[in-house]
Amino acid sequence: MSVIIHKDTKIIIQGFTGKMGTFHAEEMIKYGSNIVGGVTPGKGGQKHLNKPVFNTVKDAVKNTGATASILFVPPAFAADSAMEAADAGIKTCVAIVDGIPSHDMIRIKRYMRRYSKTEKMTLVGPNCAGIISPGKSMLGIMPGHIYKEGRVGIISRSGTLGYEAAQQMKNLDIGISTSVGIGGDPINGSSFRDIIEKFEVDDETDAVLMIGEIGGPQEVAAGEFAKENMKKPVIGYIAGLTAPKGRVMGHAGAIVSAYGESAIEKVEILKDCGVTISKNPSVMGDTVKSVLEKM
Amino acid sequence: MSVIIHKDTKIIIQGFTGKMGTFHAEEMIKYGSNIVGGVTPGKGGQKHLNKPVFNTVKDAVKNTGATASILFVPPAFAADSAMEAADAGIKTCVAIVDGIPSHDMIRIKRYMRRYSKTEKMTLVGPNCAGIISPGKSMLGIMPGHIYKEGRVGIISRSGTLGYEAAQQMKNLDIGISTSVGIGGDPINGSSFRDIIEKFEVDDETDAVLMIGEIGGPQEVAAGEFAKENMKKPVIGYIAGLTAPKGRVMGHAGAIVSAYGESAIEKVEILKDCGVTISKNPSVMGDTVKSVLEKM
Amino acid sequence: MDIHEYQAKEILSSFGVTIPRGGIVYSPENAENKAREIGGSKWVVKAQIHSGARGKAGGIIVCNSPLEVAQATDKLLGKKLVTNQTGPEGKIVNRIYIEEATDIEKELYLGLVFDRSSESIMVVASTEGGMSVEEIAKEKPETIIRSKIEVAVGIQSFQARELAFGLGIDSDLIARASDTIIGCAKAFSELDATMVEVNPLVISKQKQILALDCKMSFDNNAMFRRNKVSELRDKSQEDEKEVYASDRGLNYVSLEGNIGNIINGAGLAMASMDMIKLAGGEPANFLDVGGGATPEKIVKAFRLITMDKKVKVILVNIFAGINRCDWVAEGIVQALEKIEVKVPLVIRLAGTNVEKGNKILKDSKINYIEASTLEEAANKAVAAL
Amino acid sequence: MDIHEYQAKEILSSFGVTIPRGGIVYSPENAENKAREIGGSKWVVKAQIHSGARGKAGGIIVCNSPLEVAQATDKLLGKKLVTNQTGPEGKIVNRIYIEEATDIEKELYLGLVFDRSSESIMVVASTEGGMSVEEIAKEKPETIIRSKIEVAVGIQSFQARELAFGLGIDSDLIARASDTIIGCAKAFSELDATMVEVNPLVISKQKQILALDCKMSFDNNAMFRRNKVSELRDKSQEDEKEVYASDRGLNYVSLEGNIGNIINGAGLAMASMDMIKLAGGEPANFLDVGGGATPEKIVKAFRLITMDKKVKVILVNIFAGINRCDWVAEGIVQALEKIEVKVPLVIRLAGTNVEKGNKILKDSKINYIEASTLEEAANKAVAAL
Repeated sequence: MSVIIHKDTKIIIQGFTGKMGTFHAEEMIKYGSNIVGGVTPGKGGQKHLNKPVFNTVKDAVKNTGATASILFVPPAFAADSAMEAADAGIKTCVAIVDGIPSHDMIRIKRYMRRYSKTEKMTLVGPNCAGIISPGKSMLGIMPGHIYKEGRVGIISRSGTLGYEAAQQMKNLDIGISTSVGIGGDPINGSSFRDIIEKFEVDDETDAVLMIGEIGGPQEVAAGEFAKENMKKPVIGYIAGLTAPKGRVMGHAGAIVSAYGESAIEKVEILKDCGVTISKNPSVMGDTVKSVLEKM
Repeated sequence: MSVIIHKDTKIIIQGFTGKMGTFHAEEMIKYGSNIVGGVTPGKGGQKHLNKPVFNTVKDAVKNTGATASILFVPPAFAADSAMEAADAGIKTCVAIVDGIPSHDMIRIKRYMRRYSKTEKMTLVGPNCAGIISPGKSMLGIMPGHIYKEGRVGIISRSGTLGYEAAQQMKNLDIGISTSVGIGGDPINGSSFRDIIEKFEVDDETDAVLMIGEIGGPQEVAAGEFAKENMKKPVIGYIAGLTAPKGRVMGHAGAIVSAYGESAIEKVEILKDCGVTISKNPSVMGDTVKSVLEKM
Repeated sequence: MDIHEYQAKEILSSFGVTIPRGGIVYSPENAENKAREIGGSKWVVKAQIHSGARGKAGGIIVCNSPLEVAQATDKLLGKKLVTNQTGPEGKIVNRIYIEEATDIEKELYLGLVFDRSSESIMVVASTEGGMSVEEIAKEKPETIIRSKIEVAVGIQSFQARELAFGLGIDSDLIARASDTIIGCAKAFSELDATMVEVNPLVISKQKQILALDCKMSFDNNAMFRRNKVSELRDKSQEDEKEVYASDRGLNYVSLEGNIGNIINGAGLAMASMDMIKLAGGEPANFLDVGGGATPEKIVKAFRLITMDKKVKVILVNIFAGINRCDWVAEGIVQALEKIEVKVPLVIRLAGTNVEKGNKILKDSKINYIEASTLEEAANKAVAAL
Repeated sequence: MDIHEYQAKEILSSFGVTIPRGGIVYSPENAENKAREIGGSKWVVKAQIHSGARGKAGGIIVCNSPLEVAQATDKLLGKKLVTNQTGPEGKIVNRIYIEEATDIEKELYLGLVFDRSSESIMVVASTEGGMSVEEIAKEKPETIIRSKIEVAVGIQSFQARELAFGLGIDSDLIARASDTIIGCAKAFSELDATMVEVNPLVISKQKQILALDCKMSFDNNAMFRRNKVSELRDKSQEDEKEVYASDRGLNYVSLEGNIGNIINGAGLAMASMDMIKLAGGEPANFLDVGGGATPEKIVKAFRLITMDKKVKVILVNIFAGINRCDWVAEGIVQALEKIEVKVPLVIRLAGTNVEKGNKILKDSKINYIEASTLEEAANKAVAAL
């Protein structure tokens, strides 16, 4: 089975009947994702896109058996929606939304401490493209057709740079087991390390491409994890070589504020951890290819 | 080894130089407890009772290697002191103080969620008499001389009723491995269940006397734990047969507000769990004796 | 600490809960003016006492004119109301709350309490408002819905929404209902409450969501940091002896029997009462003078017990720990020098220096019956009746 | 979002932090009066700009009479101050803060930031106040003490005490120092701050603990719920093009080079800039038009880039996902109908409907250089310089 989501994963849309929720639900349904309904408080009992609408996530889970959800709610309500998903027993929740306050993200993560590790919901995002297991299921907003089915895992903070990698790999006939966008915010639901750990034990994944950027400790934490615990090869690229220190580069999390957070420093540390570095963003596919050929 | 505290357990006093702290520190030292110092913010560097005083618990732990502490601070500062102990790496903290707001107790317990089960400090109390392992160490305010060294564990919400039991047992020549006062507040640092679990695995304890009272779910939870998991016999007494419903009987926690919280109901449930009930408070010692004789 | 309905309403209103228009009055004339000020054509005159079930006891009167409001106020002011919660002595009505009448469409129940099992705050709601929560639990348990507040983050909107939908509230009122629930939860957390009950929470015919009756209780231990709340205390609503006791650091609960108790420690006090009952007697009170039992506390305890005219025997049961029996005995002797005790007195001392303590008592001039065990003490107290 | 020193001080003061007496002025006459109102014999005139290191740049002047205060104000008002944090263009001084001078005994450092590793709020303190935290970390790392705030319960007194003792503060000032630290932490948590820095935090010769200079930054994403804070925004302190961009939902950062970028997605934008650098060029800006890249956004992006006179080539790099390349191409064509672009334009489209998109561009009248890969785009942009 692919990591996190599978062919049969039952998915609900939080913020189902809104413009964004509707649009992306349709795209996901077209891709073949198993969308079983959605939630819009006050519209419970209605049908939307021929799927049932519920007032609460608990109702949706009870009636559909959904285990995954994707949030299309405004930033001000996102923390509440993520906690609602966790409390209702959702196992995987993707928060696409950009602009959740950092204090809210910390609160979500504190809230989730009430659950044991095995019971805890996997929150992916916010400010991310979501998850796709090509040919199986899409729980995100990416263009599904650029992802070829295969055996390389991708983890990316950036959405479009993840697309770029998938496209480069497709052009080289390299397929993807699952691609996870963890998002560009300073505090993510899931870190590189959280996801890379899942890929290590996934029997449909042979290697992992990690697309990082400046700012924060996550790429290094994942590199150290890989060094200590991983048998599968890891390929890495870090965007932002030219980013000046102390400026936010679009992503709230893309800001160099401490040693080890610049692209050059991260590249050096990752090399020391045994990660194969893609020396520029136009050769991510080539670098993956060369690593696969050596296996 | 006796449970929770031992002959060598290094103890510090929080609120060392105050009247209460001084008085009880002297009593504990007389009993033979290994008091290694204390904390009074602003008096760091001084000596008190010939022991060093520190400004913070961290300083005290660093300099003395203390693993246990006992709080003699006013209720308004107790939550802060308990969290300070936990943060400084104290393993056992006894809060004698009566009158900690319930909201503070909840906050302490949420705070302690940051620690894994093995790292988590054992908080005993508040509003309790503390812990004594007769002949070894006293981390509390009880009259040490009424406790005979031996192999029965005691857990009691009430201080004086615990003394009553110890005295009855001494009169019958029955000794005690450790006696733990968990306190009379609605929310305790450690519950009956938390402590009874420790007695079950303690190789110096043969049987456990549990002295409960009206109000709250703790006696029943411990009884159910005993039924499922314990090999050692449990003797129980529940005070408050004559207490009217809805009134607080001295202890903030001694109030019947739901089914299963009255003394009669608790006795019935504990009997079903295999607990031998002491039919009145003057025969707690006799009941323990009869159970020991059957072993 | 309990407060009055109108005080609870004012608090909840400041947390965004809608309440009917109203005001407190202390005289019939006040009341008539207040009714005119509120306006409308129908008012409810509500006796403010620390008890629920006031309606059945005649404490709530619906009026159709300001004159009727004045008359109802006149009738209630100064009266003792006996409800099923006040005990037979009842509670005195010193304040009257005048409120506009509400066109009720639906009555709901909303309550918040500490949940001791999960060590969190629990919200309890039901569609069966107007009944007590005990009655609902007995008669319509299937209507009760619950939600636990995670204290690390406080109540979340989704929880309030789930409760509101769970109560079957119309979609267009969900936001208002959620705000009401969140307001009550915030008041609970921010003011160190131990109980918040809105019963009934009503949906009016005009589609308002209103707190029609409210009760709030607070954690006495937290009043040091809640000056505004602690000012709301109304001692006229509390048992005189209990007020006397709590002002002096004694834990006292007035009961129906005739054996007065002076005991140190709440657990030992409950156990002693249990022994009295087993011996065939009835305790007149619960009284815990504190684990320490200083001589001063013992003097105060004797004063308190002798205030209670139904007491026919006094039982003193002190287990001395760090405080010593000789010290306690001296306290008893001092107390009896100051206070005349006309009923038989049974004294049981135990613990540290018990022999010394008993010797002091014997050598003194006081008239008492000595007991050495808990059982003996109870038996002798009952025998002395 | 950054705010001025005086605004940060007012905020911290409302959280119980002591600040020197002072006031904001907009004219020399104002300043002289303000100095008299403050009283004393020594004042500090401080230029309010969104930058630290103002002292070295001449933005802070100590004065010994109200007249001197007026003169210093006159000198600073309207001036552009260049510090090591403002960039070469500097920042304009529109507001002056007049403050009583403080007799400094000791300067400390106190800062609060998010710690991304532990996902909590970190308090950082040092005995070496007056230096930047980077300098302290480099030169006196052993003086830095840290404490993590557990968000579930907020900062605790013991943490503040530990920090205060760790800073070697005298016993009799520990309580005040703790209150200061707790005040800063509460301001951080309750106002959605991302940074609070008091540097220096001083102990005066009169044994007061005072916040002498303060900086606060706030989470832009949370300003929807912080009306009072968001009103403190001073656009005159921000880069004109960055203000234009952020008001239009574009993520723009002005840089030193001459190749203008229009890209969708922050990661792809950084990657494109990296490719330009590798190809031997220098980016004039970072510009992320958003993952979606609607035609409207592209029009706005062209307007923005053409405002920047140093741009000699424009590189458009769009990876179309759900939005399609044909749609993006139409947006580009529309933009170029409205906006005159006088420099070479390199366009790379990729993703959904790339062929259709490229055909639209070719069939249009626009003059551009086509590229198909990231590398080709960068190389062609540099070649077109």
